[in-house]
Amino acid sequence: MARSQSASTDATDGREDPILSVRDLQTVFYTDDETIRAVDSVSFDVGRGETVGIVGESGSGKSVTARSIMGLIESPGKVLPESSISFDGQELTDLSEKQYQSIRGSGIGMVFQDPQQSLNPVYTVGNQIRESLAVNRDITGEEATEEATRLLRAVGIPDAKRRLDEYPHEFSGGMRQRAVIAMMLACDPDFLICDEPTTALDVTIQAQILDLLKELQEERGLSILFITHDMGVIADIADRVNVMYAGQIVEKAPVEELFGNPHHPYTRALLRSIPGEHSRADGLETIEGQVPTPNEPADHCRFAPRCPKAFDDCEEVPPQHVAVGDAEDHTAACLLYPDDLSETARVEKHVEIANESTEEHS
Amino acid sequence: MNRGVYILKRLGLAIPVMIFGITMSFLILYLGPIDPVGSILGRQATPADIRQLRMALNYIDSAGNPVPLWEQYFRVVSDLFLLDFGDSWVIQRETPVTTLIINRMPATLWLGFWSVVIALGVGVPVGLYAGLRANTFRDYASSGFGIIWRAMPNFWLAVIISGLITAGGALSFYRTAIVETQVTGTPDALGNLFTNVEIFSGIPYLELLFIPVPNPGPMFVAFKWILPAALVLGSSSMGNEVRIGRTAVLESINSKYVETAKAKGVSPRRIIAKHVGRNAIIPLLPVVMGEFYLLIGGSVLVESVFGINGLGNLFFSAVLGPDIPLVMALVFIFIVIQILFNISQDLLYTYIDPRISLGESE
Amino acid sequence: MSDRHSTESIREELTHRDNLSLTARIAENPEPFVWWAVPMFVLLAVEFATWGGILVGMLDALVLGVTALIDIVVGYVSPGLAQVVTDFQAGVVGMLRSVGGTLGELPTLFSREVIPNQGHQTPNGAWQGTFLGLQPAVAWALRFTLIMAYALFTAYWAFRGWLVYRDHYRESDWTPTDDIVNNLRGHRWGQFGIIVLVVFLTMATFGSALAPSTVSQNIQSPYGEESQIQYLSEEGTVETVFAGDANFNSKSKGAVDTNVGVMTYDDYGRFHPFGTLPNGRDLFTFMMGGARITMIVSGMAITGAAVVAMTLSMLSAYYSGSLDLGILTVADGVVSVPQLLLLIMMSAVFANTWLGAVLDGGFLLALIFAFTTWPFLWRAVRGPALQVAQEDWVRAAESYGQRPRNIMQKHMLPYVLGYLLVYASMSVGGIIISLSALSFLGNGLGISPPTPAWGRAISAGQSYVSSPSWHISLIPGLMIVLLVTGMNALGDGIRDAIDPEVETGEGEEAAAGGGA
Amino acid sequence: MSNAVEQSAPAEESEVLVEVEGLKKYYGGDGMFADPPVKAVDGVSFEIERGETVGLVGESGCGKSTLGRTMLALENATEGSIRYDGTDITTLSGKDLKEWRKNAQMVFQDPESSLNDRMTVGEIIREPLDAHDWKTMNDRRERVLDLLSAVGLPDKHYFRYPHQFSGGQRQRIGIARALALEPDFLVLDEPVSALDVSVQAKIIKLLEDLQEEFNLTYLLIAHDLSVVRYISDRVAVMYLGKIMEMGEAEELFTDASNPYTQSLLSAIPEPDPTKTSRRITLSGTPPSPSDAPAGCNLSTRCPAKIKPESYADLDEDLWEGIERFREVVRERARIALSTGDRVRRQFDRFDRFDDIEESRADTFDGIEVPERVDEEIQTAVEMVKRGRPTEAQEHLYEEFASVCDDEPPEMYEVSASGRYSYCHRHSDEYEDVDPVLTRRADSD
Repeated sequence: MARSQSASTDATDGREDPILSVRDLQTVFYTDDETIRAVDSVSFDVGRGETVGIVGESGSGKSVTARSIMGLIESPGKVLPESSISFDGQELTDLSEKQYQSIRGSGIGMVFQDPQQSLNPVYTVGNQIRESLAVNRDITGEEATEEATRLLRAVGIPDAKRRLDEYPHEFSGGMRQRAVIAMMLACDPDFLICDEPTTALDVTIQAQILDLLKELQEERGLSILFITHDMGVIADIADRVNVMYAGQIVEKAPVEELFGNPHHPYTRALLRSIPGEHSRADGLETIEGQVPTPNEPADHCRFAPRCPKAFDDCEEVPPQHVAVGDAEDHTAACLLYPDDLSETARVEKHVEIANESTEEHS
Repeated sequence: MNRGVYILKRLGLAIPVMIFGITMSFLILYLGPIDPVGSILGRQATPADIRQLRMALNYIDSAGNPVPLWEQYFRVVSDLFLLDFGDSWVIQRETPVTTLIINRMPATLWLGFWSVVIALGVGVPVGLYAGLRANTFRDYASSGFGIIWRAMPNFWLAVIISGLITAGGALSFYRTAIVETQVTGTPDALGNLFTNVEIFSGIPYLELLFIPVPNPGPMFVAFKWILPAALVLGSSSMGNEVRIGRTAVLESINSKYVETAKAKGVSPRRIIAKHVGRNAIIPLLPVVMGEFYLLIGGSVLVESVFGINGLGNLFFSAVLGPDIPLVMALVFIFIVIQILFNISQDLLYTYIDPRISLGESE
Repeated sequence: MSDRHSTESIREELTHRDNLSLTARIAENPEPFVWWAVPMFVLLAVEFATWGGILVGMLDALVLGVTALIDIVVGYVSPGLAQVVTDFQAGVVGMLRSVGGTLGELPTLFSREVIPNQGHQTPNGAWQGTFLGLQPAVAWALRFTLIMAYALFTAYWAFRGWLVYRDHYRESDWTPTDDIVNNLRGHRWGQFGIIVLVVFLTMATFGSALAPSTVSQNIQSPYGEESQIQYLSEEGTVETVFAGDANFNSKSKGAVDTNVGVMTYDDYGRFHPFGTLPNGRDLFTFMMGGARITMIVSGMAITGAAVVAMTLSMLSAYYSGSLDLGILTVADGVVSVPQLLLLIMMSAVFANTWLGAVLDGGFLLALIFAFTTWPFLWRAVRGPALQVAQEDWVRAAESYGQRPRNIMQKHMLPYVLGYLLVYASMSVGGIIISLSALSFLGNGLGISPPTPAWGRAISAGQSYVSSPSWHISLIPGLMIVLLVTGMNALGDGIRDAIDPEVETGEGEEAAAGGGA
Repeated sequence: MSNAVEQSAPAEESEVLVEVEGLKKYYGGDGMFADPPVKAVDGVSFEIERGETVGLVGESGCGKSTLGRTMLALENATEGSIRYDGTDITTLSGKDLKEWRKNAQMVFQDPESSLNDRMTVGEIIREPLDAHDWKTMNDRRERVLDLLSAVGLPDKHYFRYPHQFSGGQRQRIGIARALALEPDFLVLDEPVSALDVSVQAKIIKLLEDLQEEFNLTYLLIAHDLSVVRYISDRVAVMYLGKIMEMGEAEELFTDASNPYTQSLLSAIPEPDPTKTSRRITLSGTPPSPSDAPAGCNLSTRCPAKIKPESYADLDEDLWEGIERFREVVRERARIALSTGDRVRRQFDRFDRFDDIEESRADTFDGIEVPERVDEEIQTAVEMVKRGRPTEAQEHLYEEFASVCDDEPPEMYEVSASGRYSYCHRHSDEYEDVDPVLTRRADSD
């Protein structure tokens, strides 16, 4: 389907000139008594026309990553200055609020989790789509209404023209999310961030929305950053996947590789804890303990306390991304890898990489 | 639901409320230990006089037997609903209550009108401003202003302001500024605020039609005259509006739809004007409608301090009279107005907030 | 706050010991309790007579009022029974009064006898009869400061009691209350409210000791036996005069020569922190008397209204449907008559009955206020109550067959209580304002004279606002503003403490009511 | 309580514990101005055997939670009976009902709102015991401690408050509370859907262990099909107040018969990117439960809907276009006209619905429409334009309705294991579901 041979070659081509390149993104929240490192040194690329997924449990920092890219982090949160977000060759972290406005919408659009709340209840759907058109594309009046009708039709809403005059509460959940997508498409973005866009929806509706997103991507050459906690959804839609845990990316890989050959103990455990097709006799695997709040610097592996394979150094050495598995582009941040080395050699290698990257910064 | 049906339904629900309110007032006045006969006739009354008056007031029938309470009740209530308010007992013997009320109406309307205009004109903008500048010095100053206005007793404020404006007071220049006016008593200019242009003079029936044209001179005098009293009367509503306005703005500003609008690239100014503004009005509606409530209560005190001959003063003297028909008539009118306000508030809601479909609000 | 229990001992304690009560826990580790209780005992003991006095006074008013009500109702049915009630009332009140009298005899630490401020100058200029021969102003200020400090410290120490309980005797190492207290600790605005409340409660309780003079001497019976004062006459001799006569010559009537202003002495060597009234009485003393009646009436009124509102909100939320609709109709009916009008009507009608005499008319007013205020409170807490009734834990309690009464009490009330407290403290401002408005209007409304009432002072000073006697209207008004602001602050504080996330105050404007 | 396992003698294995028959639960619909009733549960019958787990799946609003609550007598059934061990609990009240409540308990979805957070964990778990005056106070406390350890929480949590726990732990507390009165039957209402995957697995495991230990019978309500598949013995699929298909879990998941079940299953995203199953997309959204179709519930969205005989030869795309157009008209019929519009309609000045032309053009864009169909559509369009969409809806119904629109299907037994399904296509008169869906998938 979307991941046919040709599509994946396209994606590889795109990656040489990624549309979005995030490097060492650090977003912290200052509360009265602690500093929460919601996103801690996250790096990834999104190539042109490809869908990159971020998957993680609640509190892993995936939504904060999206908001950081959109420049929507507000006090008491802050994107630290070491971070770099480069969109289409332009560095976003240096932009003023005013400059950011021109990126939002026409450059990067965002679809939020709850379509109920992301539409303003007191304006008609048409009004809100026309606003997108007016702000980003200077289309107003009769032309805007026509374009809005076209967009609603494009996202699969029947009787589109009449629907324009209806208020969000008159739409069903799935329709509302379609309307939000139409509203974002009206901005004509090159890049779309979808933050759990199907979580609030039923499966059959979710399937409709996922199909719609794939279709739109193909038609418009959109690049998508897709954020979800659902392994099934990510398997369905993403070309490449980043797995987040406690503010960090612990493993990244092309989607088949990740699901077929997961390496990081967390990814493995996560995949095995999904009931899926396991029969009752096999039993489910569980991960002991809780997801920690990342409130101290990452000078160790944050998964170590829950990891069945943890050894002493896991508490001492921050793991770095190293190549694992057969495919290129498959890396994991775990002291167990590269597994062809001895334990001490592995630890040394990780320390070495860590030092290199700090030197780069200073 | 159709709007007409809805209004009918609301009116139907209002009837028990109205009957309860009137019954309560009736019971207080008729069961309570007050003696209108004594107050009307004074101490020197002869038993014959008393007997005659009691008969005239329908306390006893022609045979001298006391009229049962329920009979009195039905008579009073049916008269009220037929808008037959009867004659005054004490205040102006034998004058129709309706005449008394109509004579006193203009002063109260003029006072009430300006107090609402002033409260709205100051309170709402200050409240919205405080919400937009939340947690800054300016917010604290504006909110503080609202809190103090809310806490100041009307009658005290009236005493202080009228005191300061009287001769020798710190604000006595107010009397002589622009045109010299009184500040206590009923504005005598009220009688000729408008000139009636009779457009069909001479034509039978149609000559009753006229267009009121404002007279700038008397109007300004009457305005200046009433301004201090109106300011006082509107003070607590003003405080309420600041407070509720502020929280409404804050709530709207932190909503998801504002974040979505930001993600569309809409400028902050436009977001505030369009997305925040209308949503912030919704919680203000009951406050504004509730002002009527404060007006009626407050007008008794403010009119008494400023010596304005309005309905508030009339009510006060009627109660002290005790002039039962007058009190019942005024209570009836207040209840009716109150209920009409409540219904119109519900209707207004359906226009301002499309989410509220008719019939869902209680 | 470490875990007091090892796992072993928990099971041991929970399943094998019958007595798990607080007293048992204190007996096990008495030291912290003693360290707290002894100072608390001393604090209460030094002012025992005052605390006891206010308690007896309140009981007295309550007994009088409630029996009067019962009497009226019973009177319709059987006059004989009404007589029984009256007899019972006379007996109880007589007993309470005698207890009150005995209490009045007892010395207290900060009484005017211990630190007197009323004295007279001797011809050589020294002061006689005052504390250590200080000037009356200084002596008064000293007593005032000491009492305020005592009251604030006692309030703090009472709070300390909770801390001791939390740290040493509570089974849980954390409860939701801890969060509320913590939130209040960072909430300056709410703390301001608490302090205002404590200060005004102090005025109500210690009024007679706080004022430079007493209500009875200065206001109620200025020509009584005990109302004679001594002063240094212009001829240089020490004379004796009735307070009433002295008042007559200390009037504040607006002109420069007939004015005793703020922080001045009158011709009789009496110090007036707030100046005098147009009839020469001491405004500060008047204000303290007013504070007592204001706090008692508004306290009773809001308690009554809150109890009704709470009960009805529980019922209407749990059963909803037609019961809710019925309550709604009644509430709307009460509200449909503007509150101040209803107040004026009811107090004018009942002013001359003998229910109107209890607590100088205050009891009746409290009843009327409770009656006119509950619909606002009910409306304000009905929303939260309905919300709680929808919670799954209520469904859960139903599913194992818990009785409705228990469900309301255990599962709904604790949540609604917070909101009730918030709206009650906000509405109490409206009651305070309306109460003084009634006294302001006079004509038999409000608190009956000569008992001091704030509104009456404002009314008395009405014609002197722009004269040297400006203090008469201004100060009482400012006191009201301060108290009402404080109560609003308290409401804000509690709201933020129970629900720091929520910034909205839905129903606030409903609860604010009044607006006199 | 460890000997509970032994009590479950094999003889009890096949005994029916709960028997639901013709159960209906309607909300509202009475009173003068009332809208039509919401038919949350609309005629449901099934049995649950002792010791088994029945999964109840469906999308939000399909009535599965209402069914669960009604089965615990938390809601009054509008019609039908629920027999528990032979007693019809819809007739119970007062003391009897309270006594019965010991037998059946509920575990709620949201661990945030199912525990009263002003009570300690001990009090929460103890409350059912208190409510029934169970033994002595000390016994109750002991039982609470036993329950805590049964759900894997240490004793010291007795004095803690729900706030101090994570979602998973809170769910354990909720389960402990549900077990306090030693019930036989538990309704688990979305017990894991608010939890993260890794926590979810632990709770599922706990539920399994407890079932074995105490010989519990579960009704598991969930929208997450993978959880249901994992834990259930039998599964019922609900749509719009009706059970569409019910049968052995594994069989139902691998070989579903009902078109709705098939669509639902095909919509689950599998955590395996190499799998490319054919997806049967259900068009549109479910109608409101107060406005359910007269015939089969699924008739407005069904991917295997039967065509009326006179149009049996219509092209698939055209047929779909007609269905979509009917949906458009149906939606318009639901719009309440303002008084002004009604007046305008009286005087033939109504023009608000003129844009229906556009929607028609849109719907049939690129599809060849035979004349006889086009005529009917045009009639309907004219009716809508005159402001009479209800008439148009009826017209289209009369013209294009099939047995699916007209008559509710029966329950057909579709497998030897006793699985049954609610669909006309199982009748011999019509082609069965699978070939239709396969053809459809191929044509895509």
